[in-house]
Amino acid sequence: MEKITKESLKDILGNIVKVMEEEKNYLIELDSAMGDGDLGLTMYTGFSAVYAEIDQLDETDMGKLFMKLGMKMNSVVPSTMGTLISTCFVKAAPKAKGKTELELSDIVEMGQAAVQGVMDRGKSKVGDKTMLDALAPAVEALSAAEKAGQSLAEANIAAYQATIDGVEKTKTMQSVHGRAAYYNEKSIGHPDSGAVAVMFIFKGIRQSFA
Amino acid sequence: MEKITKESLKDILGNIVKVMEEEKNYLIELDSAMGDGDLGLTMYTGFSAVYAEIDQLDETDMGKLFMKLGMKMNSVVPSTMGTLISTCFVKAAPKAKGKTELELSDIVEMGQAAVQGVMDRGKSKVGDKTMLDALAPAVEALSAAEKAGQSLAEANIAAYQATIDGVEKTKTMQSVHGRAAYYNEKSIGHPDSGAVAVMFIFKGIRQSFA
Amino acid sequence: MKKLINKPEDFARETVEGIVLAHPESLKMVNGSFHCLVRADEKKAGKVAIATGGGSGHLPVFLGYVGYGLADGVTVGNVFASPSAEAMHEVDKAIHAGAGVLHLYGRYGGDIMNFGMAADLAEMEDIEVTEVLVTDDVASAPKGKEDKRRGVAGLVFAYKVAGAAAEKMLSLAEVTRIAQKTVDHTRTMGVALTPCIVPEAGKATFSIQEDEMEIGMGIHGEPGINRTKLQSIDDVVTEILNKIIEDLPYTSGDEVAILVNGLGGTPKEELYLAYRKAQQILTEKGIKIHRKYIGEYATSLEMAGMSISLLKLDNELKELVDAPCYSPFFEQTR
Amino acid sequence: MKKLINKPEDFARETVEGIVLAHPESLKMVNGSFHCLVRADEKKAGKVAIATGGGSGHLPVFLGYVGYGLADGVTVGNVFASPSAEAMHEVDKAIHAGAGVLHLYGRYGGDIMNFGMAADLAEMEDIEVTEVLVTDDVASAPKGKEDKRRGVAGLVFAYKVAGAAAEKMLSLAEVTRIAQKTVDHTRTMGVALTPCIVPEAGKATFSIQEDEMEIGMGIHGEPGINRTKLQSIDDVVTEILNKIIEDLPYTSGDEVAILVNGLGGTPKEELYLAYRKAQQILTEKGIKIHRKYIGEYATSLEMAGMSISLLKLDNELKELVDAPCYSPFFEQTR
Ligand SMILES: Nc1ncnc2c1ncn2[C@@H]1O[C@H](COP(=O)(O)OP(=O)(O)O)[C@@H](O)[C@H]1O
Ligand SMILES: Nc1ncnc2c1ncn2[C@@H]1O[C@H](COP(=O)(O)OP(=O)(O)O)[C@@H](O)[C@H]1O
Ligand SMILES: [Mg+2]
Ligand SMILES: [Mg+2]
Ligand SMILES: [Mg+2]
Ligand SMILES: [Mg+2]
Repeated sequence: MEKITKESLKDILGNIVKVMEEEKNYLIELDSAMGDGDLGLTMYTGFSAVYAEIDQLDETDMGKLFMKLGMKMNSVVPSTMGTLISTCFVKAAPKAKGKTELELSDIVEMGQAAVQGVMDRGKSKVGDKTMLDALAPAVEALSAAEKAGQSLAEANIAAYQATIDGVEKTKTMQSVHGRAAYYNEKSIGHPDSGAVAVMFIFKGIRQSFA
Repeated sequence: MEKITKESLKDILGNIVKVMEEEKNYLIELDSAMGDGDLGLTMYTGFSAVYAEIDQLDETDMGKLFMKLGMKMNSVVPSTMGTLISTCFVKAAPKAKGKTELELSDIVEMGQAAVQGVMDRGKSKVGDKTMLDALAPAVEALSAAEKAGQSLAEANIAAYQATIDGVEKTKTMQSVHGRAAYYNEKSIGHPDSGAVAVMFIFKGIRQSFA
Repeated sequence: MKKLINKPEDFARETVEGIVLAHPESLKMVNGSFHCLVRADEKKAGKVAIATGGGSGHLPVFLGYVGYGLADGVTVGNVFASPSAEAMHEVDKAIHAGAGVLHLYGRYGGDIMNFGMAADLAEMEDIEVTEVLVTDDVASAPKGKEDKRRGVAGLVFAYKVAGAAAEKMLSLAEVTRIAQKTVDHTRTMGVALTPCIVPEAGKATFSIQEDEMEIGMGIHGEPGINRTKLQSIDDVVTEILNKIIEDLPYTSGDEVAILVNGLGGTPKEELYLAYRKAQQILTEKGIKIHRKYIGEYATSLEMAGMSISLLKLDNELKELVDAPCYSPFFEQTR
Repeated sequence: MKKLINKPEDFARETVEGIVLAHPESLKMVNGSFHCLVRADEKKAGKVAIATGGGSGHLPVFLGYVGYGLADGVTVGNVFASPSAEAMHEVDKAIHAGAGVLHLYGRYGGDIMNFGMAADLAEMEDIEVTEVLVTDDVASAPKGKEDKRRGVAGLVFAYKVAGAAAEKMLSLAEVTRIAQKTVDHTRTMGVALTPCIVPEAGKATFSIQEDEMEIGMGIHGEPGINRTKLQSIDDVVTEILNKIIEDLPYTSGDEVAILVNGLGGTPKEELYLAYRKAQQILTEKGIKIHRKYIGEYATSLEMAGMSISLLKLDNELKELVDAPCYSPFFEQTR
């Protein structure tokens, strides 16, 4: 697949749901150490709802679709990560407006808008030990792949790898946002659970291209 | 001693305090089974206060003395038993009014007034499994001893024995007053803790005549 | 014993000290004794005075119901222990305004003895005293023996109604009649999930398993009528409310005041879950809720659990229950 | 998990249902959603609307502060979880009376994200929105990083003051300025003795030994600044009050409102022990208590513990804090 349609978006969301189901307990455990432990549930519930929602929507305009799916995600799981993922959908949406198929170049633009959206919403930046530390490198990898003329599949493999590396880096960082920030230095050593969740999202995406 | 003076009253109270000190934990245990467990403390504290108070009072009129000691008891330990013992003092007081020494005949009258006082105050009667089941037989024993022309010492030995028998009988009874009444049939088998406390009072009195 | 206190033996006194420091415009001590508290405002000549009292550990009961349209004085004992007759007598003398004193309190052994003795003392001083014992706890004695029941959260209705009657300058006989009628129309039943710890005792008032609850447990840990596995709040409310309704009985067409009372350790959220179910049941039975109280009105320190009380209203009681009242712990303005 | 509830997943919804059933004259849902509650009375055209919100489990926070002289609408999340931006937006639309909306809430990650998104949504509908985050918890970030602190019981002061300002028909800019000033003048610190259990999680939010307490513990169990052996209430109050006083600082000659707040499981008696010591300390330091609140104003389900908050008053704040207000959970008449 070289373009993402509503159909393939559904397939991707289905794969993300599967990964989240598998990794639910691991995410709960991670988030329990430095947070409230809801992350496994919110990611699984949120993506399941979005996956179910896509069938309910007649919409074929990918922009409007992304907007609606984002609002759905937020209304179902209004936790920090739920809202940030929702923000990614909502902020990416305008870049997809008027299109029924998305190419890698669209996706890069959408990703960049999402990163900017998260930075604005969270008043955070790369290096703060958040989901951004997985998301931003993933979007950069997509962009690099596009520039290198790679396929969507190759781009997503690179993006997933970038999230793995990003998660690894978060272990050396100290949390400054969210509940984990209450732990100060004690947060060093643990990966950021939001970053791990982003890694699982890209794992799901990647599986659609396998 | 054939008459009770302020001096000998003090001696008697001192002996009661001693017995209560020895039996404190036993009374607590008894009262804990069917009540709130305060009885050991209230009896020890109450009699200690009365014992300390008697030295503070210039009063030599035994009636006024009893009245004041009774009010002291109540103000220090206003629990059920504290108040009933206080009632005994207060109701016995008029029979001792104007006297500086008490004979066995005075004591019988005082005891009878005390029994009546408890019955009125507690709306209770012999057989209800209360302290009355020790107090009433003790007063009867005093009265019988008086009629038989016995000494104060002999009378108090008989009274103490009557409380022992009275306590024994309470084991077969069912509580109808106070916290123990909440236990209904379950109260059968246990002695009434108020009756036991009365027995210890007469044990203390008896020791003053040994 | 996990408590934020100083020395256990100072608990009752220091609590009252804190209250009087916080609310000097409402409450004052008599002769500097923490056992004796009365309204801080001027007493109204010719008004019937209402005295109450009992052990500490039940806030807002008892002292929280001293105020305008409520009681006039209170005698405060140590935790779960009656205050003395002498202290009660001091309160009676302080609040007496020439129209007599109503002793209004919950039916517990030590309190009965002491209020009885206090009544004797009052008689010697020519203060007319009447007595109404609150006996609303359905679980504490069977039907037919209503007068042997304990007083629990229903106290609040008795204070509210009798206090309003006294504020209307009714006679002692009238205030007494109305207080007794309120008691006669009130039924309560509760459930306990955890015990509490009396500071001086330092140990739990009773023991109960992590998955158990006890229906009808008394507020000092007196045995209830049924210890079972923890049930859902809907089931608990159904059980206790039906017991209450059958006991009086309350019937279709009745108007009631309802009190959903937390025992201390139970979150307000759970009280509203209870109210939700109670309202459903009452509505089904055609019993109309005229007024509701939901919160902590009569507690047992940190005990977890709750109780439901109903007061059946007629026109006389309705007017009195609706009257305004004010204390630092209980205000009704609408 | 010893709770009087039905299904854990229904807890938040059923609680709100009970509240709306009990207080229909005060609170109503928007579009039948339990997540969205607004004042039941007519809205006043041209009055600034105040919206708040956050997770369930903190009653009376948040919905208990919707009423006359307080907030106008609230968005209710699941236990300890932010409600959605969409629900917030529904509330904003329902309460907007032409003069803009102030988002007034405690600084927690999820809530910030969602109120931020709701503000974006409001902008699209030309509803002017401002935001004030309550950041009173001294224990949650050091001095110099006040804006990184969590919001706890100090919320109550913010609602009280901003609500009174809005009721005076001040402009959005003015109400916002006053709300921010209230936050800037408020400091809180608490102590936790026991955790609570989120119904859906079914286990304690943190673990703590039977003889330990934690100073500065957050209301969701966020780590505090000092875990120690259980201390006397006098020592606890001395420690936390001094930390509060030094932080602003409050100094001799200041007038303050004080809030002694129970976290849910702590008996009122202990709150008055705390007030007793707090008043002693403030008096010694020449800080005058202008108004006091003692009770459960912001809780964490059944958590045992308490917090103390101070609000430094100037003439403007004094008038607003003294203004009357009414909600089913918080009434001030004098
Ligand atoms: N300000 C922020 N900006 C970006 N990401 C954030 C921010 N705050 C928290 N996060 C991310 O959110 C994750 C926690 O999400 P979640 O468990 O939903 O939070 P909560 O349960 O506290 O609402 C963190 O691991 C981090 O990656
Ligand atoms: N109505 C009554 N009449 C006589 N004695 C009573 C009555 N009620 C209780 N008692 C006596 O009081 C005893 C309990 O005393 P105490 O422990 O002081 O009670 P409490 O702690 O409940 O106030 C009982 O064992 C019984 O002997
Ligand atoms: Mg989380
Ligand atoms: Mg969360
Ligand atoms: Mg006892
Ligand atoms: Mg006792």
